[in-house]
Formats: sequence, structure tokens, C-alpha cells
Amino acid sequence: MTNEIIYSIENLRVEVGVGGGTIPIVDGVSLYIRQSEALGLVGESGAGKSILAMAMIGMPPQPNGRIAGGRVSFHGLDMLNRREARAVVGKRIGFIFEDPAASLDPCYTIGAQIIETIVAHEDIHKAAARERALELLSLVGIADPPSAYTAYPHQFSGGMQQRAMFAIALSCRPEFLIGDNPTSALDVTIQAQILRLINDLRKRLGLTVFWITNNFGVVAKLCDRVAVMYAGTILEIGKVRDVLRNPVHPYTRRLLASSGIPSARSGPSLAARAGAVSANGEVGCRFATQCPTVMTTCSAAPIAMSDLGAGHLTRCLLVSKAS
Amino acid sequence: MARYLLRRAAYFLFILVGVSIVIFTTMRLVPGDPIVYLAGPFATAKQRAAIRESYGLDKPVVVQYGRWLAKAAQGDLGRSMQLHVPVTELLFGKLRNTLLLVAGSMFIAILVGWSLGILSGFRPNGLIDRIGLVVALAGISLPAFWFGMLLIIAFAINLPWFPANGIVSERGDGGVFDVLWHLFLPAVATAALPCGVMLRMTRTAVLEIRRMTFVRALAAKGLPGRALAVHVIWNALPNILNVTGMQAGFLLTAAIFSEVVFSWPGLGLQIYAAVTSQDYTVAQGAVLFICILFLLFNVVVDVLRPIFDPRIRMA
Amino acid sequence: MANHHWNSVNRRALMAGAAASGSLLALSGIDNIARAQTATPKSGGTIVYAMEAEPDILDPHACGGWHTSRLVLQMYDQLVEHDLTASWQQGAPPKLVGSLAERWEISPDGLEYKFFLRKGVKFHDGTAFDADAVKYNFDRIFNEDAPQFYARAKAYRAADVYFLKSVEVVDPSMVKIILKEPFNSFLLRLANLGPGMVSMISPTALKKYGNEGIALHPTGTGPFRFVERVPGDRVVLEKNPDYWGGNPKMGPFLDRIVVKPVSDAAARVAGLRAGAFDMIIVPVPDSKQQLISEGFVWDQGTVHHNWYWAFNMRDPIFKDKRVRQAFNYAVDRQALCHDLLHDTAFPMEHGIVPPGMLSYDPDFKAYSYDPAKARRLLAEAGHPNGLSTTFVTSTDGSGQLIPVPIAERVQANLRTVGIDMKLQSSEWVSYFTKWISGGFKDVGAAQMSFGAPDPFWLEQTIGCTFFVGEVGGLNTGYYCNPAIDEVMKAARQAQPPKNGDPYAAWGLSKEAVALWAKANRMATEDAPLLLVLSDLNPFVYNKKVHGKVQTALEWFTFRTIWLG
Amino acid sequence: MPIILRDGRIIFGGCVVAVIGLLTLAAPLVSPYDPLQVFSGLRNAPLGTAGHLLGTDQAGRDILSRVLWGGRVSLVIGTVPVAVSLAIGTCLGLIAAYYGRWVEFLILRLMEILFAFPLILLAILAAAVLGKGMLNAMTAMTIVVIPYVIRAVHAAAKSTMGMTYVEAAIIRGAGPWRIMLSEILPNIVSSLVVFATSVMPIFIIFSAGLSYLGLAIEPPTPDWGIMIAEGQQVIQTAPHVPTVPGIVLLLVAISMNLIGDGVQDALNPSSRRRPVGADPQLSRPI
Repeated sequence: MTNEIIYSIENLRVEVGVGGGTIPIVDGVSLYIRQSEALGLVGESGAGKSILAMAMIGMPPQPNGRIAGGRVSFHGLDMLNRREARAVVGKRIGFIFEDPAASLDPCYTIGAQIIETIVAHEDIHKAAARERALELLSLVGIADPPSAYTAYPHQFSGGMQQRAMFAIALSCRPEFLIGDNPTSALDVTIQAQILRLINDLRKRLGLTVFWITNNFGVVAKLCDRVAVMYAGTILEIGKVRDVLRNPVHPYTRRLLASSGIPSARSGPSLAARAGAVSANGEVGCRFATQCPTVMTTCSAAPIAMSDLGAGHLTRCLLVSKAS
Repeated sequence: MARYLLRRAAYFLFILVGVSIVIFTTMRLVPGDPIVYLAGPFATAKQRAAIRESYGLDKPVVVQYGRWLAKAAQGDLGRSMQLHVPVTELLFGKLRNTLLLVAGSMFIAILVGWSLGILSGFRPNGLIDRIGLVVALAGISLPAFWFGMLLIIAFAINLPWFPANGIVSERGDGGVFDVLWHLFLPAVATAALPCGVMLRMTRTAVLEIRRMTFVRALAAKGLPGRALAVHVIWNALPNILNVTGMQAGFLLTAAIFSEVVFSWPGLGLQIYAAVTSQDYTVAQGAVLFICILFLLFNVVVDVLRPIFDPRIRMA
Repeated sequence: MANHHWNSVNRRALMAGAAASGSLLALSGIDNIARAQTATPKSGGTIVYAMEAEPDILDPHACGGWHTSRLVLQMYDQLVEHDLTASWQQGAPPKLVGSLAERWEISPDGLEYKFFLRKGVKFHDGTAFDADAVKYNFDRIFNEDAPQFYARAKAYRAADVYFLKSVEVVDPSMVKIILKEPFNSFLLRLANLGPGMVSMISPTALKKYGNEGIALHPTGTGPFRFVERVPGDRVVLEKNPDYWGGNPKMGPFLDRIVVKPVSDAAARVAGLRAGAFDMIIVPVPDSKQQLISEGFVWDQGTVHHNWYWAFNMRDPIFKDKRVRQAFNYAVDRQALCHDLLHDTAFPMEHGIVPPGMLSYDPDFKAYSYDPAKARRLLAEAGHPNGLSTTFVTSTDGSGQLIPVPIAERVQANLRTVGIDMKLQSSEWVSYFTKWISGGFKDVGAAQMSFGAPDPFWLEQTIGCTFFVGEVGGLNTGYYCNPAIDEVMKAARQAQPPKNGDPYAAWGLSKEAVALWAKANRMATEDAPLLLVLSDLNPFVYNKKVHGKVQTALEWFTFRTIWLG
Repeated sequence: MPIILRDGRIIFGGCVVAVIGLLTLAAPLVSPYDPLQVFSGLRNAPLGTAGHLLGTDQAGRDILSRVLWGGRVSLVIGTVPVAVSLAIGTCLGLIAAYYGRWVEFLILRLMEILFAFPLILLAILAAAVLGKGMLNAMTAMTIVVIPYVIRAVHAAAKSTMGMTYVEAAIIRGAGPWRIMLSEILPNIVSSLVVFATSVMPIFIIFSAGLSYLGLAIEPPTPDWGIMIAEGQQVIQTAPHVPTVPGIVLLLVAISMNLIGDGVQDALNPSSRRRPVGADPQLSRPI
């Protein structure tokens, strides 16, 4: 796959103020996404996936969070620049949230919410916008578009709401779609439909997808490449095939072993991490404390990504030794 | 909607009857005998009895209540025992003045409360927010009767800009501007509390909405800030309207303090006078008036909120 | 008194004032009269008069409270009146003059009063005034069988019922009133424009509006006509162009009178200074110097007014005369009037009969401030260590001045002689209700503020026949002294005046007045009341107002007033 | 609750209220004069008059002394009713919530009728019926507050009723009172505290308002409300007379509001700075 890179993140750092100090939720993440590929991002809850996703469209976490460093560019546009970001966000980049129920304005009709997006980005007549809204609704597989158009979110089921979200996200025919774990709230059958929908869209529109999930199943069905995130850093990234077949990083192994993703509880809480941070001074492997194969050197110094070839990289000393 | 209104109406009836019973009995528990009073200083016991009879107050309370209710049902609240003026005529006059005062102060309260509340809701801990917090604290802490007095000292005595009392100037044309001129100080004094309350409520409402996911989702749609603000305010409106409606209803009688300080001939003053001077008919009528108004204010709020919140509308 | 002070929310609103006798003449009352007489009156204009409380019903026969009658009397006339153009300095009370009755004759036995009615007088509704109208009005007040009988009206004239026998129409211009027994105060009482006056209402209007409705459509023969009443806000009167007594020298001059009930004295003063009002009654005493220095006219004078506490004779403590006297010696009336009321009240040191009431006697020095004597008397009465009792007062009510502060002052005085006086105060209505129904059985004394031009008031207040609740009595202390009663009875039954009798102008004989004076001295000595002060009924108005006559009465007329 | 002591507003408000409260409590000791003592010829003396720091009032009484003594009355009639009605209202609210059915129906309907009366109207009526005097005034206030307590408690208790631990207790066969007091009450106590602290300032002002209208207490007993009302007579010539007691009243109200805010944030951070004066209950007719 040699499409051009349309989206790149370099050494992105996002901090959140906790109590007195700040702690990095996303810490030195670097990623790139090629035209019409699908990159999956897995990791436990609290790993900072959603924060990363929001940062990718230039939105710092609320409240009192800030994007502390790094570069995020989409077609050369600086996504950390409010104005440049707004020009493309919602237009060329569609974003879908995890919880559809909470992500729709309860006081506006579905139709209105689709239209306002279109009108906000395109110089278009209301009538035309309405036409497209109806198309979109049927495109995302909603049975009776006209009635859905005038319906309010609370009248929809979870699946329907998420479809509506898709309709909104796709309303300006984006080339890049960011999904923040959009299917987690839905039951398996709906999930399947949604995924089918995405794949279908990718084929038809050559859509580029960045898909956050905590389910390798989804990754397998949807993505070309997958990145594994832990405590704000990318520990491993590579072609889905490679990563799933021979995971290198102990953490990836553990994730795969516990097919599916451990629940949030097992993930270190912010506070705990604040502690951990102060403990190892933010150097070395974050996973060290839980790593079965931990070595003294793990927490000694920052660990670089080591390339295993074919775009399969990991952030672990075991590997860097081997090579 | 029809069923809703029907239920509502039945409920009102229940409340009104209950209220009228309470007022009717309590009025008769107030120490002192209006008849003795009406009969004047020289009356003999026999003459008082005659007068009492002429007012039908010699009958048992239940009978009196029955008669009164029967009349009231036909919109006849009788004549004021003290003034002989038909109660409805008397009260409508007062009501007009009070509504004027309430309207005036609500206008100020909304102007300040909403704007400051919304702005500080959008910029918490900003300069406006700090100002707002002070204003709100002052608003809910200032005793209206004392605040009114300060306003008089400041803007009627030291700086004779506004009249200290009354609703129109005696020689003035009594035109709109004359009234507004008289209205200003009392309105400000009355506005303090609702302003403070609404400011805080509005701020809270906006803050709570802004924390919601859908606002981020809207931002992620790349909507411009103005559009976002509209969404937020629209979502906050039901709560804002709610507290606004309550405050307006509250002022109907809370205005009494300003009415006293500025000798503004309003309903609160009338009720106070009627209760203390035991003008049964007026007191009963007035309380009925107030309660009906209160219920109406609620209906207005109940009717307005669904307009902004489909979830209620369709529930 | 009986003031339905029903719109007064601010209980301390009613402050009356007046100057102590000494400084009276110093005040502008005099030069004002001078102005009234020198300058030639101008017609026209609207005067705005702020009064102390919401008026009661505008029905002369049944209106409680001087503050109301001050307003109602502008629209009505009586058979006979006090001369309202005579100021308080020209002898008090003013002489009686014919009004709707041009003249009258009293039979030698004092039982029959003939009134010769003025001819060609018309009511505001255009109907004619005649003897039948007089009878119709008297029947409304006294004749329970008459269709127009009004119980409330009769209640206000209870005392007269005691004496009145019948009213007869002799011819269209003469009525004859016959009494059960001689009652030489009868004329004075007909002229009394206090609560419940015997004014002449248009019978046609009465029939049209009924006994209750007439209060909303006052229809009399007076110099001013009713325009509108907005309860709690205003009453508006206008000139009666065909007033029978109208003339370019004596008025009426004003086109309109706007009467504003403003219960807050401070608000009245503020309004006056702001120019919203031309004339106010009972200003805040503290504002006196300021207002005078700002060029307002402060007009006040002695009136028939008595602010007192009636001792409860059923309370063993007060059965003892010495105790009652001790109280009277313990009060520093001068300081009270000077400090608290800025010389706007008159210390009651000349007996129970106040100035402005016939038989007032200024040479009689009754009770001056003498705490030592008070202590001595208490000791003699068996209270060497003082005593403790409870007094009651209202918190407001027109003519009550500022009851609570005054009472607190008295309280402080009494404390210095070892008397621990607890104070109970209540809202005017409930207070008055209790007062008038003799409800204060358990207290040492009940406060009241009242008076009338005719000395018969004395008997009403302390006579055995006039215990409160009986025949129009005001005797709330249940005081009864047969010896004094004898004198008072003799006084009221004394022969009518002969020609040339110095008091003929008041319908009283020299003898009667002498007897009243005697009764006053006896009663004062026996001290049934704790005397405090007398209202001086002050008015304040701006320089535009001319011709306002400060009478020795609680009421005045707008007829003579004109705006320069 | 340490967190409470970390809140600046609570500390400030607490101190002010405490100081004023103690001063009024110690009035017999610290008050320069008898509040009823009249200084003849020294009326409406301005601030800073020798011997009268805050001047004298229209009747020639020392304002400082009256403010101190009056504070006792004002604070008591402002706070005690809230406390008492809290006790009574809590019981009734719990009973209504616990027994449900007709008991609940009866109590709630009754409350709704009372709610239909505007707060002030209800107070005026109660005061008029009971007559003056501190005790009567407090009773009147209590009657006025109770409905709000009942509604608050009832609502809170109802939500608690469903909780498993309550059901558990019922299954365990615990008696109604045991359940109400040891299962339900502890869980609504914090919202009660919030309620109390948030209405306290309102009722301080409100009770002062009543005595301003002359409905609360018996003169010559001083009380901030009465002092303001009496002073109103002389605002033209001596504006400080009504101003001084008002300032103290305002100070107390502000402090109590600050405390209320602090407590609110401390006890339920969910609703940050819920308008205190607003407690919609207090303005809600039904």
C-alpha cells in the first residue's frame, strides 16, 4: 500500500491538570495514516485513546487539559491551529463519539443536526442540504429517512442514534473518519452492521479510517494496521496480520491473551499513574511495573521504537536487544 | 395536551378550595373583631349585634363559607367591609400596579441575571464571572426593604433624580415615562433577589450543559463558536425559564417590601392591610387572586418548557 | 380618633407634631393668616394634600377617624358648624355658626330645638335641600324602622340616641328636634365633625346608591364635589360651582383637591420637599427645623385633643388615688414634648380638659414633673419599693401621634420613680377593637388619644353612665365618682344660654361652662387618667398655599384655601 | 469534615457569623448601654458621637447597644425556626415517604395547599393570627418553613427507599423507626444540611422583613427589622439610623450565604454552586 500519508502525528503530548501539577495523558505519540487505509487503535480504557482522538482534531481534553507539544497535520494543515482545524474538522474529517445517546443534542431534530453541519461547511441551499440529509440517513441504513429526519434523538434506539451520528459525520463527504470506539455501546448484531457499513463506505468512497476500539475482533474485521496504546504511549504498531500473529510487546501479548480488553478497573487510574509518574520520573517503560519479563534497565531510560520490518514497530528492550 | 389540561384544572380546583378554606378560617382566627371596629367607638353591644347581622357574620362559619364560595364561583367576591368597594374592582387596580412592578423588576433581573449568568457560564472564573458572583451574592443577601431605603437615600434625597414614592406624579401627565420614572427605584429594589437567583441558576445551567458530551460532539462537527453557544443556551433555557417563572410568581407577594418602602399601591400592601384590618372579604378575595395567579405562572412555565425540550414535550 | 387606619403598613408612620405653648406664636401660623387676609385670593388650581392614612368610607354618618372626616366634610354641610374661618388664636373652640340652618331657637326648658333652614340650597345631584331631607338623614341615623336606616351610622351617634326623642318637619324650611332630657351640648355635637357627623346627604342619592353605595358616590351640599376615589392611591374632589355659600372673598377657590393617603410620615415630608405635595398633615417632628428653613410653612395650634392613659379602676393597685397621682407626677411632659416631639405637642398640665375644648382652664396648674412627690405618694400608698404593672398602647392610628416612642419615654420616666411599667402594643385595629369592647381587664391602663370641642366629652370619658360599650361611652377605665357625676350631670342639663350670655355662641350657659370647669378640677385631682400631652395638629405647606386656617379643631376647610 | 474547613468562604462566613453571634450573645457584657435607655436631647446623633460610636436613633437610644441586643432577637427568630421546622419536617417527611399510601397522600396534599400560599402571604397570615412576640413570630416562621422541609425530605427519602440496603433492612425485619432513623436518615442528612445552610440566610432576611412590617416582635424590644423600620422615619435627616442595622443584617446574610455555598460544594460537588437563594423550592408555589 503506497498511498500518500494524509494524516500524521509527531510526538504529540497532551497534559491534564490534576490537583497541583499536570500529568501527560498522551505522551510522545507519533502516528501516520495513509490515504484510504484503516488504522485501528487498541488499548484499555484510560490509556488515553479518546484524548488522542480529540487531540487529533485539535480539541484539548475538558476541563483544564492542554495540548502540550507535538505536531498534528492533515494534508499539511496544522490541526493544532484552531482556525486551520475548524476549516476541515466536520468537513473533510468526520468524527464519531463513543456514546451516541450523549453525543446528539437532545433538543434538535436529527435532520436539523445533519443540516447544520452541512450548512456550516458548504455554501448550499437548505433544500439541497435536506435532500442530502435524507440520502445520508438511508445510506447509514435507517429505515424511514423522512420520519427519522424530523425525529428527536430520544426517540431513537442506541443503534439508530449511532447511525444518525454516522450520518452527521459523513454529511460533508469526509475523506477521513475518526471513530472513537463507536460500536462499544451497541450490541453485537448492530456492531456487525455498522462495521459492514464502514467497509462498504471505504470501498465506495475510499474513506480513510482511524478506528479506536478495545476489541481485536473489530480490528480484524476493519483495519489494515493496528496500534497498541498503553498509558499514553504507543507500545506497538504494525499490520493487523503481523501484530495479531506475532505480538512482540509483552503488553500486546497480554491484551491478546485476555482476548478482548481488560476492563477499566485493571488499568491504572489517573491518580495511580500520577504516583507512578513521580515514581519513575516518566522515564522508561510504563508497563514495567506490570511486565512479566521486566528487566532493571526497563525503567532506566526512555525506550525508543525499534523496527521489526514491514512497518511493524514496538517499544520494548527485549526486541532492541534481539536485533 | 387536553388530558394534561384537564388534570391540571381538577388540581387547581382542589388547591383553590383548600386555599380558600385555609384563608377563610385563619382570617376568623385573627384576634380582634372587625364588627366592633366598623361600629366605631360609641357603639353599644346591641348596635354591634345589629351590624354583625347586617354582614351575615352572625351565622356559623360553615354557612358563611358556603355563601361566600357560592358567590365567588360566580365571580362575585363581595364588597370590601372597610371601603364598600367591590373587591374585584379594588383588587384589579392593585394587581395592575403590582404586575407593573413585577414586570419592571423582572425585566431588570432578566437583563442582568441572564446576561451575566450566561456569560459567566461560558467563561467560568473569568472577569465577568467574578463580577457575576459578587452581584449574585449581593442580590440574594440584600434585604429588599433596606436596599430600597438606601436607593431612596441615594437617588431620591442626596441626588434627587427619582421620586421616592407613588406611581405617578400628582401634577405630571401620568404618561408612560412618568410611570417608568416612578417605577425605576422600586423595580431595582425588587429586582435584587430574583436577579441574584437567576444569575446563579443561569450560570449553573449553562455550565452543566457545556460539560455535556454533545457539545464536544458539535465542536467536532466543526460548528463555529456562535452556533455552539446557541445550542448550549437553547438546552439551558428550560431550566432558566423554570427559575424565571418561579421568581416572577414569587415576586407577586415579595414585592410587598418595595411596595411598603416606596408606598407603591400594590396587591401585597392591600393584602397586608386587609389581613391586619380584618377586611375579610378583601383578604379572602386577594388570597384567591394571588393563588390563581401563582397557578397560572406555573402553567405558563409548564407550557413554555416543552417548547424548548422535546423530551418533556413528547413524554 | 376611631381611625380605620387601615392602609398603614409602617406602624411608626404616624407622627403628629405641634409646638409647645411657648413657641406657638413664634411659628408661622400667624403670618400665614396675615397673608391670607392681606393678599386677594386667586381662584383655580389643583392642590395636592397628603394625609396620614387611607380614608375610611366616605359616608359622613359612618366614617371613623378624623383623617376621614377632614376629607368628607369638604363635600358636606351640617345644620350648624364651628366657624372654620376662625384661627385657633381667636378663642377656642370657634363659635357655632349657621350652615344649612340659618339660625335656631332653643326652648327655655332646653328640650326643643327649632332649626330655620337655608333656602335654595341644592345638593350636588341638583336636588333641593329641605326639611324633608333633614328628616330623611336623621332617620337614616336614628330611626330603626326607616327603610334608609343604617346601623353603622346609629352606632356612631349612640350618645345622642340617649337624649334624642324625635325629629319633626314643621314646614319645608323648619325642623324641630325634641330631646328626652335637657342636653345643652346638643348643638356642639351636631357641629362636631369627628367620627360620624350629622351631615346632610342627598336623599335621592341615598335611594339611588343605597347605604353602602353612597360611600362611593358622596352627594352633599358642600363647597367641593366628589370626582373619584382610587383606594390606596387618591381621592379627588373638584370645586362645587354653585355652592350656596360661595363668594369671591371666602371661596371656594380651588378647582381640584387631590388627597393622597401616605401613611409614612417620612414619605409625606419627602413628597412635600420634592414638590409632589403642596400640603401635608402630621409631618415628622424631626424635620421641623429643616422644613421651616427651606421656606415651608409649619402651621399648628392647640386643639381639643387629649393623649392619655385611662387607669383600670378594676385593678386593685389603681383603686388608690395616690398611686394614680404618683403616676401623673412621675411623667416629665415638658421634656417629652420638647425632646421627642420637637415642641410639636402640648404638655397636659392643666387638667383633663385639653385646650380647644370649652371649659379648658389655663390657670389651673394640675400636675407638673415632680418625681420626689411621686415617690412619696407611692410610699404612702404602700409601695415604698415601687410597683410593677402593664400598660397597653396601639402602635399607630391617626391622632395617636407616635404611641410607642412616647410610651417608651413615659416608661423610662416611671422607671426613675421605681415603677416597672411593661408595655404591650398591638396593631391599631386589634388594639382599638379590644379597647372599645372593654377588653383590657388585666392591664393597668389603656392608652387613647381623643377629644371634642364640647365638654360633654369629659363625662363620656369618665362618667359612670358612660362605661365603654354603653350609650356611646368611652370610659374604658370603669372610673366612677358619683360626686363628679353629679356636677357633670348638672352641667349638661343646665339651662340654655340667655341672650348676652358669654357662651351663647356655643349654645352653653355661663353656668354650664362653670360646672364643667368644676368637674374638670375635681376629676383632675382624682386622677382617673395619666395625662400626657395634647396634639397640636400640625400642617406643613409650601409658599404657594394661602388662606389655610389653623382652627382650634381637629378639622379644617379647603374652602378658604387658594394657590398664589 | 476537613474539606469544609478548607473552603475559604466557609471560614470567612463562619468567622463573621460567629463574631456577630458571640457579640450579641454577650450583649449584657459588651453593650455600652441599656438598649432602651433614652438620652434626652441626644436624638439622631451621628456616627462617632462621643459615647455613642454608632450614634443614637430617632428616640435617642444608643444604636450600638440596640444593634447588639437586637441581634439576639433577629438571629434567634431567623435561625431557630429553621432548626425546629427541620426537626418536625424531617419526621413528617420520613413518615410520608415511608408509609406512603394515604398518609403520604394526606401530608403531601396538605403541603401543596400550603405551597399555593406565597411564602410571605403565609407568614403574614400566621403572624396576624398568632399576634406579636418572639415566640409567636418564631412559631409563624416555623409553620412557614415546614412544608419546604417536608418536601425536601420526602423527595430525598423516597429516592433512598428504593436502595437495596433499605430493602435489606426491611427484609431483616427492622422496625419502621429503625429503618427511617438508621437507614434512611443518615443518607439524606447531607442534603438536609445543604438545605438548612442554604435557607438560613433567606430566613434571617425574611424574619427581619416580618418585624420590619411590624408583625414579629413587641416594641420596645429592639430587633434589626424594627430598627430599620423606625429609622425609616428619619432617613431625610439622619440616614445612618436605618443604615447601620441594615449593614449588620446584610453582613450576616452574606456570610451565611457564603457558608451555604461552601457547604453545598463540599457536600454535593455534583451541583457546583447551586444557587442558594434560589432553592427553587422557596419560590415555587406548588
